[in-house]
Amino acid sequence: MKDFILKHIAAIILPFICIYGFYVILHGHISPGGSFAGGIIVGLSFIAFITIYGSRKGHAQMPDKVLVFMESYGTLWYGIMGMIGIFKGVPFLANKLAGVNLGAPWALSSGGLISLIGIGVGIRVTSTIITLFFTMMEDES
Amino acid sequence: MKVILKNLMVNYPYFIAAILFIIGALTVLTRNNLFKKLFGINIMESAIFILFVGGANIRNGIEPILNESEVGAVYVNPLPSALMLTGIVVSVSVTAFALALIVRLYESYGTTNARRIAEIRNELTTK
Amino acid sequence: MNFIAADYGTMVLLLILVAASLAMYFIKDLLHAVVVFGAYSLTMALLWLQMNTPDLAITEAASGICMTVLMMIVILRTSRKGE
Amino acid sequence: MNLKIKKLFALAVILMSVYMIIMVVAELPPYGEPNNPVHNNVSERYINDALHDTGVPNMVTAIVFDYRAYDTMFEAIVLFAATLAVVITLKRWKKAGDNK
Repeated sequence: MKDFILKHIAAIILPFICIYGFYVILHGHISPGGSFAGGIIVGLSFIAFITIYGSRKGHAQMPDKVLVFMESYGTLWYGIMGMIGIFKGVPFLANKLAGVNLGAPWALSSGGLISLIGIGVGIRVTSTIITLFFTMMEDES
Repeated sequence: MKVILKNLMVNYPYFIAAILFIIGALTVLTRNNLFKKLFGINIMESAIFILFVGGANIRNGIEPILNESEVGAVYVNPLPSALMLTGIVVSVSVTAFALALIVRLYESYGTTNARRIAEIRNELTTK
Repeated sequence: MNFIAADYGTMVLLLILVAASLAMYFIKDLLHAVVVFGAYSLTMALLWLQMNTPDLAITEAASGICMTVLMMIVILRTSRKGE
Repeated sequence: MNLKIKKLFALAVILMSVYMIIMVVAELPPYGEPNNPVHNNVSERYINDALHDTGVPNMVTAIVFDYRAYDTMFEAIVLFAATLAVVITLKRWKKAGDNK
């Protein structure tokens, strides 16, 4: 696409959409939102970049190796966080029972494992969305 | 009869959810295009979501986020909302996979009409 | 029946949902039907906000309005044939 | 002709299920009342103890990531499997010796 206005407006507005997505992921435990919605918003900002600037520049920004890494290790991260409970001798995915410091409520770092798991799930949802669109738009051309 | 009508008026979200489910089922059964069938499946899913979340709601209640400035407020039930969050994500992945299958079907048969695809398959198998 | 003001808002949103789903049943052009599906999802997100579940509202707004509609338009461009 | 009979049959099935569903909906407890059977001790436990148990004020996040975290883990695996299926179905794999 060779639209001058679209490209320059997108260059201004897309970083803010991306940062809003990270805000929704990080504040998922003290305000409405959550890692699924935030991950989809971050992924959609990348998809807007791909549709405006073309698929080749999008691949240069997000190579397939990075996507595969994010996808698989984001899923594994959930299991690793759950294993903390096993090492402490309490059930799988235990949070307060495992002796994790919960922190002060209404603070950004509160919740123990919950905020850590949320970041991992947000990253893998982002990579899922981008992978789906790359495959679908590759097929078209 | 009058009692039933009054109950339907009181339970209006459940009633509309039932109507949406029926419209979705009708779309899946009587429309031949595969995209239309996909729309029907999505409508049926959202009807189920409305049924669950409507059951959790309380008149004059507030959303399930702990708020210390509101003393004595009634929180709505948070459990169906958490279950339906899972449902929305599953519905997105089902839609993505169905679209991928539609692309492959279009490539091999040249149409997205389910009836036409069945005719072509019949011709191929009877020969 | 002791309805309050929020109930009437919910009723209007539910009627819009029924109208949008009927429109999706009757419209012949598939691209128009996809646009109506986006309107359906937007009404759905407003309905979750009306029913006191903001978590579902933000997830539905992200997945239903943007994600599903974009995927369907990308796929429709490869197989652009009406009914 | 055959098509019309099939459509009429579908309409008959739909009308019967409309009758059944409306009869069930009329029997459900009234919408929006605070003492319905759904608001039992389970939801009370979540509302009262969520901050003490998990340190998170948002109860939906507390349920999704702490009380029912096992459920969410397999949901993430469902999303992973869906991506895998779409990539396998849609990607054009290069045949061996195709580019040489």
